[in-house]
Formats: sequence, structure tokens, C-alpha cells
Amino acid sequence: MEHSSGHSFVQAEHLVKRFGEHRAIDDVSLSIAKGEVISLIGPSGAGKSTLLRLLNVLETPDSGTLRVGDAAMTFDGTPVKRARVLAIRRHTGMVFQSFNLFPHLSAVQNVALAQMRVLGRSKDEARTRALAQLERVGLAAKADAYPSQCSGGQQQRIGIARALAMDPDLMLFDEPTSGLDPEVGAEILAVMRELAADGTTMVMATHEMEFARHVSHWTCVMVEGAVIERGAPAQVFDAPEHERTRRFLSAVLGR
Amino acid sequence: MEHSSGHSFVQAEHLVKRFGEHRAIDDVSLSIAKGEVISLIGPSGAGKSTLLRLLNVLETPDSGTLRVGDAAMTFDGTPVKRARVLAIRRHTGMVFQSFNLFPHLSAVQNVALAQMRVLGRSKDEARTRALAQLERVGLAAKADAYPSQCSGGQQQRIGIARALAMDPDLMLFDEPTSGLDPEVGAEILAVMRELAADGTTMVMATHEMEFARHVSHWTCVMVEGAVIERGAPAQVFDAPEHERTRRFLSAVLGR
Amino acid sequence: MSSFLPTTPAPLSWLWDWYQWIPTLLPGLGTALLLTLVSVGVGYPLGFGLALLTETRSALARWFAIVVVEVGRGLPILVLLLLVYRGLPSVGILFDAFLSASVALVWSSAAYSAEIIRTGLGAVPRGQFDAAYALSMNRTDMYRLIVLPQALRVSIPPLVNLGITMFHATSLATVITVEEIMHIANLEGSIYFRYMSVFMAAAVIYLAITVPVSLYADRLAKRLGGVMTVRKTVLRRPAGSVPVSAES
Amino acid sequence: GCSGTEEASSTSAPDASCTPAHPDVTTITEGVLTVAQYPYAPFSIYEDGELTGVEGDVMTRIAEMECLTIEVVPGESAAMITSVQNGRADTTLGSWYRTAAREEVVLLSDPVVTSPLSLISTTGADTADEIAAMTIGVGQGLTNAENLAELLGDNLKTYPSGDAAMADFQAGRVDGVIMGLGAAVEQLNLHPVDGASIMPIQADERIPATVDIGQTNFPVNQSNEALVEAINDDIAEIRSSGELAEIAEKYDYPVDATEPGEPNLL
Amino acid sequence: MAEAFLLIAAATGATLLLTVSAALIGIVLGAPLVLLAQSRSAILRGIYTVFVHVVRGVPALVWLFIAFFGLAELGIVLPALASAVLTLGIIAIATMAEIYRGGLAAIRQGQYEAGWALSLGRWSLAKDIIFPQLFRAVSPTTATYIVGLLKDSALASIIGVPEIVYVTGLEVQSLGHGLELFLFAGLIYLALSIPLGVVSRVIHVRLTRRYAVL
Ligand SMILES: Nc1ncnc2c1ncn2[C@@H]1O[C@H](COP(=O)(O)OP(=O)(O)OP(=O)(O)O)[C@@H](O)[C@H]1O
Ligand SMILES: Nc1ncnc2c1ncn2[C@@H]1O[C@H](COP(=O)(O)OP(=O)(O)OP(=O)(O)O)[C@@H](O)[C@H]1O
Ligand SMILES: [Mg+2]
Ligand SMILES: [Mg+2]
Repeated sequence: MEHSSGHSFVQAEHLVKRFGEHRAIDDVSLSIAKGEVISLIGPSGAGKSTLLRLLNVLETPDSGTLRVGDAAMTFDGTPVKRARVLAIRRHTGMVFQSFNLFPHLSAVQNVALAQMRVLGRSKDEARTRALAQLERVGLAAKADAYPSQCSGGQQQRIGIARALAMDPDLMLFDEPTSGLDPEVGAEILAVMRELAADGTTMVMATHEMEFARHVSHWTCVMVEGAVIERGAPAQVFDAPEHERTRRFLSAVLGR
Repeated sequence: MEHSSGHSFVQAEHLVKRFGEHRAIDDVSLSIAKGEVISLIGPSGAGKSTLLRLLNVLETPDSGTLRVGDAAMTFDGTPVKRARVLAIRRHTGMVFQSFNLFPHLSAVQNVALAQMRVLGRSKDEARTRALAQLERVGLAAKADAYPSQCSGGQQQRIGIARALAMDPDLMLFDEPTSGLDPEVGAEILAVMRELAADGTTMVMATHEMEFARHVSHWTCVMVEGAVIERGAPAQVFDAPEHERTRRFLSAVLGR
Repeated sequence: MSSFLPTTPAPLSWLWDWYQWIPTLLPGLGTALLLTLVSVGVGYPLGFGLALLTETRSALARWFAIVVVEVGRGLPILVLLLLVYRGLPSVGILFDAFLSASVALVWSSAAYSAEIIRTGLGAVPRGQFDAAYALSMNRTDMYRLIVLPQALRVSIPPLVNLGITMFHATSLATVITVEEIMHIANLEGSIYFRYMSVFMAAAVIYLAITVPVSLYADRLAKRLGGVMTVRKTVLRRPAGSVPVSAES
Repeated sequence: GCSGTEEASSTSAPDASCTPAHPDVTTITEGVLTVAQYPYAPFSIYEDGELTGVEGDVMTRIAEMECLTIEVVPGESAAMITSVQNGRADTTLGSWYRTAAREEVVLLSDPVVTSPLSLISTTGADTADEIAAMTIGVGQGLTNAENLAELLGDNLKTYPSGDAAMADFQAGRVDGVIMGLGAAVEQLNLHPVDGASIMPIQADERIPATVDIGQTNFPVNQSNEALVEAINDDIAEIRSSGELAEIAEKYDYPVDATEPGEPNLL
Repeated sequence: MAEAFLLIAAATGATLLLTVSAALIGIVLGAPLVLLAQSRSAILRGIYTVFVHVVRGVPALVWLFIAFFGLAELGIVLPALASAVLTLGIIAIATMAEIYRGGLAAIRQGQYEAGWALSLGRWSLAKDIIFPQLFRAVSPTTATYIVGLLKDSALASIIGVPEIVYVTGLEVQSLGHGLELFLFAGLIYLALSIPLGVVSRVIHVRLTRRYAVL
């Protein structure tokens, strides 16, 4: 955010992503300091998921620059450098809107796998940590179930535990609470607060304004691929500057 | 609901569904009058999705009885009669938690297909109606996009339009607003009110208590496969009888 | 005694003189194509039926299908042919050569395609069946419009493989005097002792049919796949990717 | 039975003090005569490491005279001549007729025996006119097959082997089978049919092999003149010594067939 | 005839040797080949297409002649068994690559993305995520192909490899009884293929029961 002072941990400038004719991300710049929590709000199809996916280069921007920690990249349509992409992703965890769990692995295996393969943890250690993360999201009982045997909310939490277990410096959450009841939502909120306290930088897309207000330091409002408004949640929610933001937020209250 | 007076449109009695050892649905009975809207709330994994799937026999109950309109069935472990199942489904539309869109068809084709094949509408008529339903959920612009080219919330709305287009007497919504921003959520709310006004019976699982409160005539609280409390939303939310319900709802307010 | 180093009249001459045999072999192409068409056109639908039967609830139907499939793919086509052509007369059924060949090839191709199609059906997410059921589609429509198009993405390459195998396998019909390409090729070879050239000519004729057909099938599969998800290599992600759908 | 192995296997070992009748003969492997063998009784039989049969015995004798060890490369008929053309075998046996078409691609040796085209049928027919009115089966590669095809049109059925043709004769799908005399005797033993007889076909222009009787030979690679000359000398020697007749008798083969006369080409 | 049955049964070894070697070659080398088909480079993809279509399009008999006789003309004289293994092996590579290509289509894009987001290395992504799902997607088709290969190995009889069909042919030559002997040979093939079919069914049913495709 422009608002954040000091050295930024994530720095994105003039990111553009087109799908055919459609500009899904239209010249977005972001600057996030270490340990900050940013929430992205905005109507369906505004480009929130796409922006998150650009931040760990799952989607390659058409143009712009991106820096996460020490790893910086410039995008200009030429093939991206694998090593740089890997360096960015190495710091970064992601919770997908559609979860993308590994269907052939049980919950605990889903969470343990990358720890063993990427962080080089032993099988036992990875399992212990995986169970701890599942416990943290209230899923200890489902540790040995396969994703197809879990309810929607349970799958979502496996996805969260999987990303948490990698101890990322930057967490990207795509609607982390969309399928969760308020009770579990509150647990996840608590987890995110812990993470923030530990200095983890977080960006999350969410439709739950209350959630955004409670958890984030800064809120960005996205509409049609652009960030039209940004500021502290209290400011954005209570005194939106932009007419479009006002209209968007009125729905929450009007509901 | 026991509360509903007069002739019921949906009547479920003593439904039980096990997955292995686990009783996902544990002796649930429901009675819903024509045109009523029922909301199912409760923690993740409580069995809300499973109950909805039992109501159109996508999942076969292990025991119990079910009647929807004129079509009645008794479950006792013997193979179910196809004709009965079809009769039940014929009245029923469903919006899935994971959408289950047809990935090889565009949005408008997704919505038009069953109209042509099941209701025997002509290609033109089906398309016109499909476009009208997409319009209704704010998706006219994405009519020719494939599901993989749509955002999460857009996919969810295609799923809603697909079910609506069949003019069902009974609609089963599995978290219809989970991926939707408040603005679109409000639109869907409006659509559901129109449906209710037209006499469509609805059962929906939701995590959004405000939504449940606004749209439903009755609310059921599910925990561990059982309906532990039921009543008018105002009553359940404001003066829950059950200790567990109180605990569950406190999270909403505490957030 | 020094060792003798053999030379052929013109080494590798078969690489360029095969074309002379094309006119001789071509008359066999019609028969081969007709047999292939029958074995694919009748065999694949039967295979689809068998694939459904092997997953059905009725144990009787399931076992019937499994036996038909296991015998059909386990017995060499040659033996199937001999059974139909030479074995059936002993129980009073006398099929002519073409009909015998058709029966044997159809059986074989149905058995093989059943397994291929079963695999493809298994790759379609359960949610797709759920959605079709919830929309009250009948089974025919569900399979035809929802399930098969998605199953085919997985099944088209092996089904094309199988089609080519059946096309080549029509040459087995030579055993019972059906005059197709390889039958003529063998005959000409035995007269002129120019087997390499003759077989090359046969290969060219086969290629002229199989390459366009399998390229077309590829394109078909890509059309089905392109709109669903764009796959990427395990190695790397090409630029300009399409995001995945949010279905799970 | 059979004991073919995929690697060529040797039969008799030559005497160390052996003097070849033709010292200038060269073969693919020194001291070894590699023979592509198409099993075709009674001409060519390979059993328990021994090459026998009417032609097999002759081949064994030739190897002895040239102080060569026989190595057998077995296979189907299509692989035989190709083996000789490509230097995988020095020569081959299995009742190969001398034909003009073949002479263009391999060296043909002098005739070993004749094998007159014969008809197996239940009617005792033996003229081209009678044949023209029948449905006839032949094994693939039979000489004059193209002439028979002209004579019979669709009524000629070609099988991959004589055995298959005979099986259909038994099943009643064809009225008769045409093959060389030797093979006919062998096949009728294997496929007995009530009232069937074997008749050499009477000379008729329309079937050239009945005018010019088919002569079997041992084809050799075109670049190995020395070998074919040695084979020719050796065959003449075996014939004039009376050995050839003895061999024929041993296999119930007509002794007059061992005097084929001047080499011809079909 | 009893002796003939024994001899035919004894030829099973050669048939199995041919089948197993060709199948292994195809299963192992088909995997790197299919990577070509997935490559970003149009040239590599073109190479894949040409290779697969030409190898699959030409009848195996012709390849066998080229391997056995054609190579000999170039001075590369392979023994009969080696020629047969080479021929069937190369065809198996192309076929398996196509089977893998179909199987990969069953794996959702999200699976790759989750692996990338978790920074899994290529090898781990392939081994831990893609392969198990691919295995499930192709195991019945692969089993079917190996059953076919079992019988295709009979091709080697042309150049005298003493496998089941060659030996059966010899016995028919000397004894007649073509129908009975070939039927017997067929039963051997059936006896070999049924266990394979059963194993593949059992594996597939287990996997399907264990986890559903999401
Ligand atoms: N592969 C694609 N091809 C074409 N258009 C796409 C593709 N992926 C996304 N889009 C479009 O880009 C826009 C932004 O999509 P994105 O998924 O980022 O939205 P979002 O803000 O996450 O919405 P939601 O809240 O519904 O998840 C949408 O209009 C979508 O239709
Ligand atoms: N196929 C299955 N096999 C085993 N257990 C299952 C299966 N499907 C569901 N379950 C279990 O049944 C319980 C109820 O699941 P259900 O999906 O109905 O929950 P839900 O109330 O919809 O939860 P959510 O709010 O998270 O969607 C869960 O504990 C789940 O793990
Ligand atoms: Mg999104
Ligand atoms: Mg649910």
C-alpha cells in the first residue's frame, strides 16, 4: 500500500493481465510491508483471484514488475525465468478458492507432502506438524480421510492447513472462509491473527466484510480489474471515498 | 417442519445415512409445506450437504421414508426404484456446493441443455430462457464463456441459473452465496424472494446467518447429523433453546 | 576359405521402388477399410455397452460382460477367426469368410474398447453424474451429452490406437481367404520374391489412411479438452495460461 | 515335433581332415552353410537338430561334400528368400520352384526334384477343364497361382498354407485343393477325406506348370556364383551315384521325380 | 498330439519373454516421449506427432522386416529375437506414450497449480502428484494393451522365433489338426491374459474405492 511506511516486502507495479480481449487485471500496483494483512474486496469477477495468482506467478502478468522479498521480476511477454519464479513461490503459500486438494492423498498426507519434499523434513516430523496444523483448523478427526470424504468446509480447512504447514512468509488466501460456518470462521480468524503476530504477510480475497474489517490492516477495493480505493478498513468501510465503493458496501448493510 | 400447518410438500421421516461407521445423517425428520423456505445452519461437517443430497436421492438413505409432492419412497437397504427417484428429481432443482458445472459446455449451454433434453423445449426457446436466467443472476455478459473462464462467483451463479431454468417446485441450495460478494448476494436474495412468491419450496444450507434470517420461514440447526433445533429464524437466532445453538451463534456475533 | 559378403542386387532398393506395387495392392484396401469400419463402427458401441455392464449393480450382467471382455481380448484374433470360420461349421453354422472375419474382429474390438472406455468413464468426476441426475436427465442423454464428451478426452488417443490396430488386424482375415492388402502383399511377395518392396508399398497405403484419421481424431480430442482445462507440462508452465475452473 | 531355437543351430560337425569338393566356395560364416528352412514335409523337415526330408537330405549331403556345418535359420515362407537376398542365409529349401520372376532376384540352382502340380479331390478329376468347373483351394505361394486365378476367377481361394486349404476341403467349402505332389501326399495323410484321391494334373497350356513341370531348387544370393556352381555339381553327383533315388524312396516320393531333366523356368 | 500340446506349452516362455521385454520398454520409454508431446516447442511436438503416427501407422510385420532384413542390408545384423523385441518395443513406446497422453488429460490443472504453489520440484510433482493419478487413469488401458502385446508377439514367428504361434504352426504342418492346436494355443493366451485382466480390475476397483475423482 502506498500507506505503508518503511521497506516493503511485496512490491507490485503496473501489473496487467489480459484474457483475450478482457483486461482481468488492469494496471494494479501494490506495496505491502512485512507482517501486514491486506484484504481484497470487490464484486464477483473483479479480478481478486487473478491478482492473487499473479502474486505467486501462477498466472504470468502481461506486463509490470513484481518483487517478493529479494526475488524481483519484470514481465514483458518474454518467457519468465524459472529460478526467479521458484524464489518467489518459495516464500509464498496459497489457499485456492477451489482448494485444489490432492485427491489421492489423505488429509494428513496432503499437508505433509510438501514439507518432506520441499523443506526436507523427515516423515515423522512432517506428519507431526501436519497433524498439528490440522488440529489448529479443527480437523484432527479427519486426518486420515481422503478429500472426497470430507465436507466442503473440511476440504477448505485442509487447504489452509496445507499452506500453513510450509511456514510461508507471504500467505495468499482466496476466500479462506467462504465455505465455513461462523464458528470455524472465528477459529480461522484466530489463526490468521497468530500468523500476523508472527510476522507473516498476508493478502486475502474475501466477501465477508466483517472478516476483512477484523483481520486486515489495509483494505483494497477492486472493480473491473483495477484497485479503485484503498485504506484502513475502518476508513474504507465507514467513509468510502469512491461512489462505486459506497454502492458495493451498501449491499452489505442492506442485506 | 412440525411447525408448518396443512398439507406438506416435502415429508422426510427418520432418514439415516452412514458413511462407513460415521452417521452423517442421524434420524432426521422434516416436513415442509408448499412455498416454504427452510434454511439449514450448523457447523462444518454437520451433514447439511448430505441432507440436501438425500432429499433428491443423489445419496440413498440407509433407512427412513421420503415424499416429495406425490412421489413417495421407503428406504430399507434394498435397491431403490428408479421411476420413483426420477419422479422426485423431476420436481427438484439443485445448486451444488462445488457447482458441478459441465466443463465442456459454455455458460448458456450449461443452462439450456437440460431444458431441451428434459423439458423438451426447442433450442431457441431454451436459449432464450437460459439467457434470461443468466441475466437474472447478473451474468448475461458471460453467456458464451466456458466455466474454466469464469471466476468462482460467476461459476456459482451459472449453477444457480441452471437449476432455476428448470422451473422446479423444490429448490435445494447448497451454500448458494458462499462465493458471492454482498452485492451479488443481495441479487440472489431477491431472486429467492421472487421464487418464494411464485410458490417454489426451498431448502438451503448456508453459513450466512443474516441471509438465513432474511430469506427463510424456518431455520433448522444441524449438529453431528441431527437437527437439534428448529423454529422461525427470529426465534432460533434471538432466543435459541439449545445450548449448542447458543454456542454456535455466539461465534457470529463475536466475530 | 574367406567369408562371403553378400550383396543384394541393389541394397535398400525397396526404399524407392515400392511404388510399383501400389496398383496391385490397392484393390485390397476396400476390403480392409470395410472390415475396419465394421469392427470399429459396431465394436466401439458394443464396447461402450460392455463398459457400462461391467460397472452395473447386477452381478449376472457384470459377470457376463467380464467374460465377454476377457475372452475377447484374451484370445488371439486369429483363434477367434478360426473358431468362427472353422469351428462353427461343426455345429452347423457356416459363415462366409467376410462375415466370419467381421464377427471375430467386432468381438475383439468391442472387448478392447470396453476397457478403454471404462477407464475414461472413471476419469469423469462424480459431480458430473450428480449434476445430470439432479437435472433429471435420462441416462442416454447423460452419457451422450455430459459423460462421454469428457470421458473421450482420456479415451480418444487409446481408441485411435485401437482403431489402427484393428485396421492392421484385418490382415489376419487373410487366414480365411479374405483378400485384403497384406493378403495380396504376401501373394505378390511369394511370386516375385520382392517382399521388402511389397511390404513397403503396403505400409505406405496403411499410412495414407491412418495418419490423416489419427490427426483428425487428435484435433477432436483437443477441441474437447481445450475448453475444459489447459494442461501444462510437469516440467514447466507455458506462458499465457488459462486459469483453472473453480469447480472441485 | 520340432526343436527349432531362435538362434541358428548346427547339425553335423565336419571332419577336420575333410577336403571340400569345391575349395573356392565362400559362405556368410566360414565353415558354415546357413540354411533358411521353411518346414514343408516331405521336402524339408527339421527335427531334433537334423535337417531331413527329400531336399533336407540332399542339403545335408552337399554340406558334407563341401566340409561345411549346417546352421538352420527357421521362419515363415516370406522370410526365406528374403534371408538369402539379405545375406542372412546362404541358401534355402522348402520346395522352391524355379521361376522366371525369381531368377531376377536370386541365383537358382539346378533342379533337385520335380513336384508336378496335383489335384486332391473326391471326383478323381485331373484336367484343366474339370478344374475350371470346381471351387479350388491353394496355399499361398503356389506356383501358377495367377494362372489358376485366371482360370477360376472367384472360385479360387488362397490360404496362408496348404494345411488351411485342406481344412476347408474337409469342411466342404472347396471341392479340391491343388498343390505339389509331395505336399499333396503328406496333406491327405494329415487330413483324410473319404474317397479323396491325388491326381497329377494333365498337361494344359492354361496351367504352364503342367507342361513345364515345376522343378525345385536351392536359391542362392546373386553375388555367390561359386556356391551355386558347387551346389549344381554336388546335386549332379548325388543324382548320378543313385543316392538321390534312395533318398526319394526313403520318403515315399516318386523316384521318377528325381530325374527332372533340363532346367526350366515357370 | 499330447506331445504337440507339450511343445506348444513350452513355447510360452519365448512368448512371455517377448511380451514382457516389449511392455517394459514401452512403459518406461513412453514416459519421456510423452513429455515431447507436452513441450512448448512446436518442433518437439512435431517430432512426437510424426514418430507416433508413423510408428503406429505402419503394420508391425513391415517394421519387423525392416528391423530384421532392412538393417541387415546396412550391415546391422540382429538376431531374430532381438529384432522382434526391438520392433515390438518401439511400437510399444509409441502406444504407451499415446495412452499416457490420454491419461494426462484426466488430471486437472489445479493439481499442477497446487504443486507449484507449494514449490514442489518437478520430480516431486511428477512422482507424488501426477504419477499416482495418472496410474489410476491409465492402468486398465495399459493392462489391455499388454494383453494385446501378448498376442502381437506372435508376429515374431515369421522370422522363426519359437514362440507359441510358430511352434503351433510347425506342429500343424506335421500333424494337421489346425483347429484343435490353434485353439489350444489360444487357451494358453487366454490363461496368460486373464490373471493380468483380473489384477488390473482389482487394482482399479481398489483405487476407485479409496478415493474419488474430485
Ligand atoms: N481463463 C480465463 N479466460 C477468460 N477470462 C477469464 C479467465 N479467468 C478469469 N477470467 C475473467 O477474469 C475476470 C476476473 O476473474 P477472477 O477469478 O479474478 O475474479 P474474482 O474477483 O476472483 O471473482 P470471484 O469473487 O467471483 O471469485 C472475470 O471476469 C473472469 O470471467
Ligand atoms: N463420501 C463420504 N465418505 C465418508 N464420509 C463422508 C462422505 N461424505 C461426507 N462425509 C462426512 O459426513 C459429514 C457430513 O458432511 P456434509 O458434507 O454433509 O457436511 P456439511 O454440513 O455440508 O459441511 P460443510 O458446511 O463443511 O459443507 C462430514 O463429517 C463428512 O466428513
Ligand atoms: Mg475469485
Ligand atoms: Mg456442505
